[in-house]
Amino acid sequence: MEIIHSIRPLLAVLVSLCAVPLIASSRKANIREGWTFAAAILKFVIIVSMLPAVLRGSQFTFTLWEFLPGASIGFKVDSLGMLFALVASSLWIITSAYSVGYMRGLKEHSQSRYFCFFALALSATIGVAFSANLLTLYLFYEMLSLATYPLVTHHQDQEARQSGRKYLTYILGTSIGLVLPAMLIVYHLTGSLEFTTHGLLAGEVSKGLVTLLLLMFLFGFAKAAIMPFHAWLPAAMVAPTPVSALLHAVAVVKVGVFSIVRVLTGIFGVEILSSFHLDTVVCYIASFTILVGSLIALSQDELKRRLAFSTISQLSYIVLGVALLSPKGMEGGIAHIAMHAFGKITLFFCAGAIFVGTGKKYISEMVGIGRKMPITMTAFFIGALSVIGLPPTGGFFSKWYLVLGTLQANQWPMLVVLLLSSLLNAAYFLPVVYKAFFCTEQEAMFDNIVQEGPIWCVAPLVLTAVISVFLFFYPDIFFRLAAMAIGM
Amino acid sequence: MEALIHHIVGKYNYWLYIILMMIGLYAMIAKNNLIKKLVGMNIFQTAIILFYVSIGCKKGATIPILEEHGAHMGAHTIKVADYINPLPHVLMLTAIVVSVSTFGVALALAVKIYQKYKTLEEDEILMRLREK
Amino acid sequence: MKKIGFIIVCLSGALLLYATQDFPRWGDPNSPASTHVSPRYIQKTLEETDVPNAVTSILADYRGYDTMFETTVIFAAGMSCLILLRVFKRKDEDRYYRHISTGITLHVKGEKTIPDRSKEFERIDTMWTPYDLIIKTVSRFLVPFIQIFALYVLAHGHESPGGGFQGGVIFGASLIIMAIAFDLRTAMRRFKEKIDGLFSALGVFIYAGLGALCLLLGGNFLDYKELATIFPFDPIEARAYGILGVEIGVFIAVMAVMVCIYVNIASEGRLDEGL
Amino acid sequence: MSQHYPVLLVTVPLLSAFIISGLSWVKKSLCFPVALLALGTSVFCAISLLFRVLDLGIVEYHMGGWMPPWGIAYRVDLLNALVLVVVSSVAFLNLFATHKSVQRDFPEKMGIFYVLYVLFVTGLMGITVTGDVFNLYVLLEIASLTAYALIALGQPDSAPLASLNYVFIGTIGACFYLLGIGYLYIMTGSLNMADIASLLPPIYHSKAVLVAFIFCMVGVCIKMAFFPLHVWLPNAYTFAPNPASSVIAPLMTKVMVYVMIRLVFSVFLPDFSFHVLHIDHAIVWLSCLAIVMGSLLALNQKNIKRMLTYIIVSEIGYMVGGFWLGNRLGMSGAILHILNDAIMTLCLFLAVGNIAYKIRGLDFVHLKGLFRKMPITMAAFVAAGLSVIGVPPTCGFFSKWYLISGAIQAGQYGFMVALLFSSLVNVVLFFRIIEIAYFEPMETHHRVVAMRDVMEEAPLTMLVPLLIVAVSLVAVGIYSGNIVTHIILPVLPKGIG
Repeated sequence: MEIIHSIRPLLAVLVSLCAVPLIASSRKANIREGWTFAAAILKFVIIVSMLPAVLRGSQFTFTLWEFLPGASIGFKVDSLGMLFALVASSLWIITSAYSVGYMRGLKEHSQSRYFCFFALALSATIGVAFSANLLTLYLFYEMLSLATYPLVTHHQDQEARQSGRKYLTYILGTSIGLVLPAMLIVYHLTGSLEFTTHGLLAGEVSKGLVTLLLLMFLFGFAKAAIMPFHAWLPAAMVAPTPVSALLHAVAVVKVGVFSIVRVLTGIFGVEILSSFHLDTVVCYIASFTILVGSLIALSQDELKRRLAFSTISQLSYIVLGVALLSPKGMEGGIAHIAMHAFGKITLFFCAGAIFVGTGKKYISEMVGIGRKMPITMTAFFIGALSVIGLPPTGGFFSKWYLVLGTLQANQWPMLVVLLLSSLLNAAYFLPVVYKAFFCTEQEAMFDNIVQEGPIWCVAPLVLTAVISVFLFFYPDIFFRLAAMAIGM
Repeated sequence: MEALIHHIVGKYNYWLYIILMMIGLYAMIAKNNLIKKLVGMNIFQTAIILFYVSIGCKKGATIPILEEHGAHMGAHTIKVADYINPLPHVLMLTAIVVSVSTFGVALALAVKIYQKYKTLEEDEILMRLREK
Repeated sequence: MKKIGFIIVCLSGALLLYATQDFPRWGDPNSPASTHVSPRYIQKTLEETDVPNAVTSILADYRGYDTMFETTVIFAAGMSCLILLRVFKRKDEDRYYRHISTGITLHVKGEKTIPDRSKEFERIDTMWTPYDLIIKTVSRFLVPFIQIFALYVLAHGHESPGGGFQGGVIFGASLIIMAIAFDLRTAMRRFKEKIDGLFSALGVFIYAGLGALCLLLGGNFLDYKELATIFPFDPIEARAYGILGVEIGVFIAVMAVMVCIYVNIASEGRLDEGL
Repeated sequence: MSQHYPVLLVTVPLLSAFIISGLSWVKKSLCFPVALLALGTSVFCAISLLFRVLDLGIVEYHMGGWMPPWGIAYRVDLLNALVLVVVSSVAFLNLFATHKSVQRDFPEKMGIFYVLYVLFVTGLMGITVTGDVFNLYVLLEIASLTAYALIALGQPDSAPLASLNYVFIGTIGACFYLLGIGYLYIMTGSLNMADIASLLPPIYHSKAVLVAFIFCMVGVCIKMAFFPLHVWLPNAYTFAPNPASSVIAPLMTKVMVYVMIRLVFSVFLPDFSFHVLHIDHAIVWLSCLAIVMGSLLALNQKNIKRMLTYIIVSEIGYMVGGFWLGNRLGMSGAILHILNDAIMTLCLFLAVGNIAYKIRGLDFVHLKGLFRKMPITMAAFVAAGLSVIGVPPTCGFFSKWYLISGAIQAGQYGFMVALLFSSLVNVVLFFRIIEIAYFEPMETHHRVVAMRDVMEEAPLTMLVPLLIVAVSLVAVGIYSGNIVTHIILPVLPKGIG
């Protein structure tokens, strides 16, 4: 394996950070958004420029600052990080376009602040993706928590205030209360925080301590929304939809899951988990979240909340996949980061477009909306298929691998969980689509005139829907990265 | 018993200063009137001064001012045991000054408080503050 | 509070008493305090500083640095009283004046005033009118003697108990006597507030400045023997003169600060009347 | 001149205080420049001294040329040098930052205010640099006396009483310390720290030394407001005028923590403090209590400045507890936190000073809409808040890192839990304020009309120092590894594991 020392990972993180003052100081809206796009595209280009080398099996590393021996601010681009960064940065470009449409469409206030913190949040996301050790990861994790607070509470009304409070309580409470001590205990035990291929704790500690640390990390990264630390995610849906779309379907929640994956593989290591049978523990925790999340989603009437609970359950797929410790399962879990991202962001974009176009938030008010917004609802259908895991969408493959993984790991109960959850997914998504298109004239709540949302809103969601379909035919790149990430 | 008496008599200076200190400290903590507290503070500080000065004492020695004729005879003829220890006196000169200064500032504060509330009873002032 | 106070007091008293068991007996010439550091002061004070009074030599030389800060403490106390109490804006209050030739008292209300330096009227205190011939006369006689004695105590600090602090306090007391026996305004006319403020700063400045001068002359801070390079003394004598110099500084500072604290507290910062 | 740095950094401000005092009668406008110049010189001397100590090792300075233990000696190792840099820079920055509000609040007494200010700083620096226990007492009194006066200048209703209470409790503290060193003197006959340290080991088991230790420590604990001896602090700091509280709050307690460390390291020696006495566990538990109670009391406050004062109480618990963990990590954390907490507190109090300069009243209800009104000040406030919470890469995170590591190493999980608890409470404390400042004016639902023109920031002379401090929060955080390895670890005595 080739190690390349390069400043590129740092640049990828810094691009959007440097854009913040530019965005803040721009007086005109067009210039401001121009900077956003410039930063987004530049970030994407930098990340893509590292892709070929990563696919060849190389790693980019860059140590910014050695704070203590073994604890530094350092970056490492490996296949896992690459996969996540690729997803996040590509979707940022699309979301930026969508944001423009959404924010202008609703004439929101404080748009400069919105774009600034969005850029800041993306810096933190890429920082997490590229972090070489737990300290760096923690740093960017916290940065992300704080940068998203103004976004979540963008409306600055009473509801936003309550949600913001909940958001911080869960996210900061767990990261300070659980991750920080766990990290320090790890450092105390091993004298290092670097992610290693075989796990840092290998052969160091007793079972009780490992279990404790595992639980601290698992629940401490509350961004992964593993129950019972999931309640912030539905609450955070008060944010403007682009925020929910990119951050609460992709960046923030995936950062949580990504952190768990990193810690499971890089700190604990596969050997230690399987030898202590901790994989099963994690599997059961994850499958509980999967099922309960799906069940709650069934009962939600507000579209964004339903999507949020869907996200909660889908996130645990990834955790489950990795915790299966079987190659196929892990591959599927990691690839699911990407597949779910494209599917779910499409769904959120649709929800936002509906809100911009009609002002409707509740599913019960959306009967017959397919006639008014056919493109949007078609995209919604594709997104839903991808999340359920049906062809012809990318989601099919990741779920397929997960199922294979359960078989490989001989975890039959998990197979049942996966299948059951897929059924539930179908049960909460398909009726929405069905009601949108197939309803009697009496039931329909909308006129039979096609009236889509603004072009800035529709184009992005079409694009993500197309990508979801595209990924069915060409899923190679993500699966190759995922396969490399688990060392195959 | 005899040992105790021996102890008390031999070290009565310490007993005295400790009793004095306790009186002062008690007044500072328990008295309600600010001026009484201030007086307690002064007693407390004086007790410490007494303690230090009594450290410097030597039986049968005189004040540490060398007699003129000793000046010409050189150091070796000066018997240390003839003069009491000057260092605690110097230290206490400082402590006296400090206690006077503290007292001055505290009095100024008391005057200010009196200007405002026309009383120096702490509970009355606190009651007045609470009413606001 | 009383009970808690009592417990705290008893506890600390008991603790202190407990420790006395290990102490040397009172007046023991062989105690560590009397044998470790202090003998050198007694033995070497003449030899090293040419000052027979060991207390003075320690105060102003061996541990002169402490004394500098001690004077600074006084200075700080003076400044604190000044800043806390002094009111620069004149409040409109009632004033009383006495017509000197007839003895009639005038009560002037509000803003109207008769100039304080008027030939015909003199201002008198509102609450209390000090007009006691005996006290006035006695203190008028006494004050110069007190002041001379203060200077003596200062100058003789090398040879006998005394020094800057003691002298300064006595001198300050003479001014305070004036303020009590006559009234505050009379004293303040003799010794203006501005002068007082400048003096208190000047006194400590002399001390610290002398120390800094030694530093500029190449020695350590307060190393008076360096004074020998610019004054016609030998280094040992230089120490004695250095001590005298700082004692004068202390004298001025203490005197000025005493007056400052007194007048501010007595008049609640208005410097016009009050005990 | 370089060998005179230790004395210059104390005496230059001292001399300047007298000059300022004189000028205050003659030409008021010159007071501020002189004070600035003097403290600037101190900063320069302190930094040069730090580098000198890094190069040459311990620097000694003998006053009047007398050798210790007869004369007074300054003894500067890396620990004092570090604290000196902190003290002088904080004082310098704050002097610069608060000039405008001093000018506004004390137009006539500005000169004397600066005299007291400079003397206060002189006192603190003297405490830090000295190697003589009695000299420390005298300077402690200078610092305290000036602090009493400065505090009493605040809010006219309550400040004098708060200050008088501080006088009483502070005097008890100082007198206890004086008693403690009296007991040491009676047992050893010396006042020089190094000399006492060399004389003490044979009499470690004497009762008098034990009592001396207790009284010194209790005295210092009163002065540093260690829970439950903190009662004077909240009132005194809340009612103090802002220009004074923003120098007293960051420095006074921190310097007293330094004194505690110095007493343990250089007078009683760690051997006595940790091995002869077995009080380290008890003190760590007390600090846990201090941390928890400080945090809880802070939660109970409705005034931003008062809340900050209780945060100080809990931060004192961090430092004391960290130090008494008795291992290198914990001690490094405690010493690092002296630096970090000084910066954080300065930043918070400066921000509060800026707010108070524009808005009358610091109760929570007054803070509505501050993010729009004073965005830069609030940004700095948030930065400092994050540092208090312990979010990387601010400096607060790194000291917490060391403290928690130390707690883990020492097996003191109670202390770790207390630290985490206080971090969580700090989250609540700061985000409560942020919420008020961010949400409050937005009472209507959704799209609110932009209110661009209401921005009303503090003057630039107040903002620039604040921003410098806010940036240094991060800068110190980034360099804290270097600070620990090059400055703090070499100070720790050999015997500590």
